[in-house]
Amino acid sequence: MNDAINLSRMRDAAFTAEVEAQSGQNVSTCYQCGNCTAGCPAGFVYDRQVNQIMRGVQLGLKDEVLNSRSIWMCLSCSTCSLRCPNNIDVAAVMETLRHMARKEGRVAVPKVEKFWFSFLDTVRAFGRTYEIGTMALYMMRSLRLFTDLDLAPEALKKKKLGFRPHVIPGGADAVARIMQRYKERAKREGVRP
Amino acid sequence: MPVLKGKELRIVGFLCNWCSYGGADTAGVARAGQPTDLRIIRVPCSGRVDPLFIVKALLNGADGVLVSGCHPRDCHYAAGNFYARRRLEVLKQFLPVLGIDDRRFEYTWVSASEGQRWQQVVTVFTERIHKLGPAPRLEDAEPLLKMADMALTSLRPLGTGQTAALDQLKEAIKAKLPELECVIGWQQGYDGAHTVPLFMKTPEDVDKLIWGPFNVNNPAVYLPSFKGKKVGIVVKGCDSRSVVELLQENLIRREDVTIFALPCEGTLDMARVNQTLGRYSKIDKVTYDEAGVTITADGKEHRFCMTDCAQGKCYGCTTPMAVLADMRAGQPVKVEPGSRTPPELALLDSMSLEERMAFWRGQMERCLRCYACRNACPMCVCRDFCVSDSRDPHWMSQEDSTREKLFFQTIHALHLAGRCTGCGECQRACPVGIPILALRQQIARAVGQLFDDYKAGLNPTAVPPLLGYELEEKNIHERDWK
Amino acid sequence: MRIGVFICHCGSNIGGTVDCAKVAEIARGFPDVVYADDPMYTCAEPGQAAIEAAIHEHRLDGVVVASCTPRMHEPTFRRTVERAGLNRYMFEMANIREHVSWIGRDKEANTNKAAELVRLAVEKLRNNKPLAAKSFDVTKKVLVIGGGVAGIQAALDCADGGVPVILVEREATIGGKMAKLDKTFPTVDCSACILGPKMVDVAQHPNITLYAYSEVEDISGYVGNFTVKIRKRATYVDWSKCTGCGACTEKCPSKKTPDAFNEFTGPTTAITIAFPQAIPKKAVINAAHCRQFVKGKCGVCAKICPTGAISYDMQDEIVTEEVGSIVAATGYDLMDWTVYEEYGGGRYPDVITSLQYERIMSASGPTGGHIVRPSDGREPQKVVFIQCVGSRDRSVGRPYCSGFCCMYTAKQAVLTKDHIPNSQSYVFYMDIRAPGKMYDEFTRRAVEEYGTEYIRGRVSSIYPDGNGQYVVMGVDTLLGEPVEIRADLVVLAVGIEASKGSPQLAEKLRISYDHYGFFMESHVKLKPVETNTAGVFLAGVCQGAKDIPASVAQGSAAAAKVLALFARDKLESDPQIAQVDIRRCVNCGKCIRCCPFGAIKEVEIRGEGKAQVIETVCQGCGLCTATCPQGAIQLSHATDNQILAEVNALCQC
Amino acid sequence: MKFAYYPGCSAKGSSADYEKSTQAVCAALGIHLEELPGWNCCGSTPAHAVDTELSAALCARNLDIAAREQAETVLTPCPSCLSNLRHAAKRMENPQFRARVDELLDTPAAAHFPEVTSVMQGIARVYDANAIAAQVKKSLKGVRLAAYYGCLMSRPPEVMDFGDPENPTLMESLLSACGAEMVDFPLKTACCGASFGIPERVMTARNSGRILELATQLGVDAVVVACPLCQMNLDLRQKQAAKEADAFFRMPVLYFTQMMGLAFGIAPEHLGLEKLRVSADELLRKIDGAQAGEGDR
Repeated sequence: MNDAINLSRMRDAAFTAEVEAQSGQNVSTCYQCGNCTAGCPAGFVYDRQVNQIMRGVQLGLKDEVLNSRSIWMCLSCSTCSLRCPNNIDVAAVMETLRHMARKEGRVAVPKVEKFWFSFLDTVRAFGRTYEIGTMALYMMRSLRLFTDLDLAPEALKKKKLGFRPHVIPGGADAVARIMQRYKERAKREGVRP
Repeated sequence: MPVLKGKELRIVGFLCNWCSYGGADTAGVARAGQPTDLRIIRVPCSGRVDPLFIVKALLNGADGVLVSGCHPRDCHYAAGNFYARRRLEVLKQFLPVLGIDDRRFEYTWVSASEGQRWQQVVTVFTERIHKLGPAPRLEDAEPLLKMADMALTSLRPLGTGQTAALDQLKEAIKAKLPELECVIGWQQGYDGAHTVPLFMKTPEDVDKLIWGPFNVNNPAVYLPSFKGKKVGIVVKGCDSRSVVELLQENLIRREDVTIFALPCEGTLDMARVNQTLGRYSKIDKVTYDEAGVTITADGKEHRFCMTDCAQGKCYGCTTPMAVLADMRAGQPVKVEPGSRTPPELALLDSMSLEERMAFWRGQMERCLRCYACRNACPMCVCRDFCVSDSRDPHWMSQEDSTREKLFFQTIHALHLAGRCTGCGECQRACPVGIPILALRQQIARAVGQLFDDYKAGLNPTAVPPLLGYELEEKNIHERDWK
Repeated sequence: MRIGVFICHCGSNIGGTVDCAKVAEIARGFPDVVYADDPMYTCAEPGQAAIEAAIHEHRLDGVVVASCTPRMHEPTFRRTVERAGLNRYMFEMANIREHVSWIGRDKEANTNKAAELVRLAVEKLRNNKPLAAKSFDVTKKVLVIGGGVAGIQAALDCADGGVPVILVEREATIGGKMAKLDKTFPTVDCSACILGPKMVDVAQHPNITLYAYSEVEDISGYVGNFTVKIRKRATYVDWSKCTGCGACTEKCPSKKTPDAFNEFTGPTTAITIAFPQAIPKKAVINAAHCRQFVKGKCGVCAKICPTGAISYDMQDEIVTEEVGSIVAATGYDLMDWTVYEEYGGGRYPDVITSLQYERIMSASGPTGGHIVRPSDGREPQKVVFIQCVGSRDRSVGRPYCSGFCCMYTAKQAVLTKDHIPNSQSYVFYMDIRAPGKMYDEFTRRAVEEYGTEYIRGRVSSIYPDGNGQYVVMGVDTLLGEPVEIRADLVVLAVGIEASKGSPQLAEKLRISYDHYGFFMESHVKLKPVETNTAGVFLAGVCQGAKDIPASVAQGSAAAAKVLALFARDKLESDPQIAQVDIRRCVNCGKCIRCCPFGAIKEVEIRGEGKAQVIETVCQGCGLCTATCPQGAIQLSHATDNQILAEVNALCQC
Repeated sequence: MKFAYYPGCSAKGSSADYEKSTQAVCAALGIHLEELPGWNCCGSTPAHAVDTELSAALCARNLDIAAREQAETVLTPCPSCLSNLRHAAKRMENPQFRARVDELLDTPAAAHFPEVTSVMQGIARVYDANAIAAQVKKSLKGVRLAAYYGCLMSRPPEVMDFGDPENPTLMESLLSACGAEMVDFPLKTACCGASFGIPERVMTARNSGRILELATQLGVDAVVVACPLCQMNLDLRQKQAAKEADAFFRMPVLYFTQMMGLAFGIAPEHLGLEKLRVSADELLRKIDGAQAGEGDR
């Protein structure tokens, strides 16, 4: 059993305010009915349930929240937002938290981020996604070389995954430039792209 | 007693006893600190607040006026604040035409429990008034004289062609005459270029009836005095609207009036005609043609083309034909769609607030306080009991000051809110030619804009906007007090 | 005029930030002021005595007190001056506490402001006139709208107090929602058994006239003298002949008629008597499903009826009653829970409302009191109760707590166990609200003795799993985990809203109602059964969520108010009402048109139409005064001149 | 009838069959799909998961192309693309946000974007149930189907505008017009596990498992989907799901366009049915059987 959370010390009102500002939600209206958790399809892999994340935000427990795996495992299906009796867009809060965490370089579940990067890399390269490319890059990044190997033969037999990347006719430079500018701006603003 | 110089401005509050006054108490009980400028007058209901109290205050030295009542739907008297909302909003839109900044007047809703809201309201409003600074005083303004531009194009044909149908009309009147006390119309005045009212009792009288551009008077003004008696009346389009409005206000009964109408082709702006004629000993002749009249005075010919010399109201007129009539003669005339800002109002619109106040300062100095405007107004039904010269209620002093005179014009205008048909008799009757019609026109415009383009005197059964309300007003919105 | 001014220090409340002595001194300079003083506590006994003394000593004919808000002590001081022989309306107050000393820190500004407010009061007073109240008769008869338990209680108490009662009930029988309940918490005694006798008393009480299957059409008049139009809806059965034998209901061929009384848990016949203990026990034909009306031929009931009471061509009837007071007890309805698509939006037969469950549990219900599933008639083993469905839920526009769901849910869980010993009940709750006497103990029993599983959390969704059960996806926030239950039956504690038509009735009664149609009491704490319309009182849930004991208590409270009102033979009318100066009146009818109370009528005076104020109806809002262009109608004590005097006192360039 | 068309990346890869059947069905209905020239990836989940502005920029480029093509309405088969494009368009209504996004683009995006909607709504807009029924050559009579929309199509309602967010019924109306019997499928908007198949297999396995379990329980002949990712998770990953649920599934998962195509009498190979991992042969036989049955009578 770890020590009690020292609210007088750990409470960070500025964090709560920041989350509310970025997500455009008023978290104080949450009365912890748990409906978000009850409907969450990803809850079973969370370390903290959605309502607990919301509670954490209410209490301004920045570390508890931003270091949690949950914000990385959120499927963004917005079931929580849809059913919240207080009309809070919980999914927006989760996404905001994820963004805040990334910008501070807190990545509780690196493999998820690695997957995203792999995906975006192929988009940068070809302007469009390219499953095999994504997979390959991801396997390298995550060193999980056997990801979905069981599916590969099936998938290939069914020509689910094309071997040729599908490039934008006339080149993907435009897309690459978007990515580039994004990276540069992030650097300028001192946040992690 | 003067306000504390430098510290305070003069702010008057009218608060309803049930909600807002209680809200102010609640704020006090909560020790919710507020600026000290505001002086509160307690009234039973926001519906009790006659907009004229507010104008009175603003013309007499108040720098700001605040009215507060129960929230809509919560009125202790069920609907008082619904009426207040409409009347106060109309006032808000009227003040600028006098040259008064409408930000100096505000109304809102505060419930007895909303102490904090009250504190917010008072603080914000007081700050607003302090930003605006002390209100300019009418008597400090430098008189400014400006003329309305009368170079106008009209929405309907102007001319003098329709006299043909006059005989037909006369026959109709003669036929109906036996059943009627009398029929009101026009006859030639002291010369061919002027008319006076005609009260036809015999067929001979009927032959005196004339029709044309000199028929400027509005005969409807005589109707209320005949209330209860069967009378006939010959009307131009604008006159007919006055008749309708009188019916609408239950001041005459439909079964008592028989309305005879010819399509109007516009009437002359007699002020300008007389000006052009100048001094003359006699009118030799008046000849009509399609487009206007030629008056020969002392052998000198003066041509008056209707399109140039009609009354300002005629150009924007959309009802040359009577809106209600029992007998119509003559050829219907076509009216183009659209609307015009009347020249007098356009003149005011073109001025800044300061200029407007200066303008009225100048105009009111010329006012003789003869009340010709009032007596010519067909809607002035109070007659001998006009509040302007009564002691109970004692709205006005008899002091001959520009302020009191402008206040009288305001009384007239506000009493005409939603009622004025824009017949312009007040202005025409003014012996010194003050464009007072502009004040009535601004009210009419405000009422139209707020209440689905309502125009007075078109429908005898319509409820006048200021005698009704909507739970949710389409065009009136609660202001926030952030 | 000789005016005396008293500037109250109110201890340091005013004296602290206002120089009262200086204000008094300034006041001495005001016109007609012949005496001014600054006592420490004006409202205290010596303070009042000083006023009386001054009135005598200085022959004052008007008094101004500058102290706290008139909403507090105006009546007090009016009595004071009255004791000294002045008319109570020859008195004015200046509020220099709530509006000055308590909100301003700057003593100079406060003092100046206080002096101005005193000036204001003096100027007003100089225009005051003595006013005398008029008194009028009271019709000692009360209308009670709604025959639920609250209305029944109010009716019985009034009737026992000797007051004739008109009881109007929209449904065919009185009893309201309570009559539909199987048992009641926390005693778990039979609802019908405790309500039944009261219903019978209503039927038998000589002072009560019952109009069932009727609605209030229109209300006019004022306290002491209301005129009420009541629409008696056509029952197509002549109740004077109907004996309630029920022969017709047995023979009626349209047996598929939806049964509103049973919350549509089972069918009934087109001609029906709601339930065995119905009061009045009379048959009613549901024309929408009766073959005679739908197909134009049948007539079975007419043939079978031993007393020939059936009359297919019956029409609605309007009756008029004169009453002196009205009690509104219109109760509630359940909100439309089918907006919850995640709970099946009403498509799943075994997801039902708590009220439907009551009917299923009730011995007089469609299943004879056997708890079975609507879908297949099987006995449920696992029953899930979900609270706050349509309560405390902004997303469906119902942010308020429905008050009694926590308790009846516990009761239903207990009863479920009683009916089906081997069943297991689960209750999803957010908070358990059990503040009443023996209430919390009861919910604890549900847990401790009846083994009900209380799970702290909402339910996200319900769906049929394909083999006759329902998957309930919930959460246990105490555990911090989502939970899932396979249930045979799901009972929703559906939130309440004001009963249908409440806003319309409120408009007829001229009482205000909140955003959800609940009627507004005139003070949340101190006037819980009064309304802002004199003579109209509230009882039961129509004023806000409350359980049976509270509704009964409020019913009695409303009755007490009625009896107190009727204890006097005459009522006094407030003299602060509008008066017409007939010389000025041109009978344009503008005042008549906009008076919110219909208090102005047109009368003929010397052959001329004139407006005339009905003194007892006028409420004194002054809307007419602000409307009349010629100032012919003036509101006493707030005339144009009185207000102008105040404006002029403040604004004179 | 002509629409601008944004196929989305998967159309060129994992869901070529969706693309094929969409084209076939639209052709049959006389709906012409004009592919946006040089369109790029919408960024899918990763982009908005990483940064909203980046995601919006990727989408804005496509919307900008559509605007320049003077398209009125852009159709896309993929709910994920649809969601991203619509979100981007909505967010760009905020000037500050738009400014931030424009910074990332070569040239500021067009002031007004054409509306983007799903192929399904596009079809429904042009043809009502009767018109669809009129196209049917091989009625799906006797075929029990579960319509599965996934979580993105109808949510959030204020952005997606796809009927009731909990209980959309558009697919049902289209397919019942084709004669199929549509069961009330309560999990129609549940989440399948989305793109987590790669980083967190159990996520897709569990969630897809729950859906397949109910579908099997309800005894449907197939689950009909409108989303490439859903199809992949329910079909290609069906084994993984079965393993996780410790059950056995043999549930064909078809795109609604494939289903409609069959009803329109289009040959399976032209609908890319061979790409299905769980074969639909039984389903096909059932349809033909029904036809035969019809023939007998």
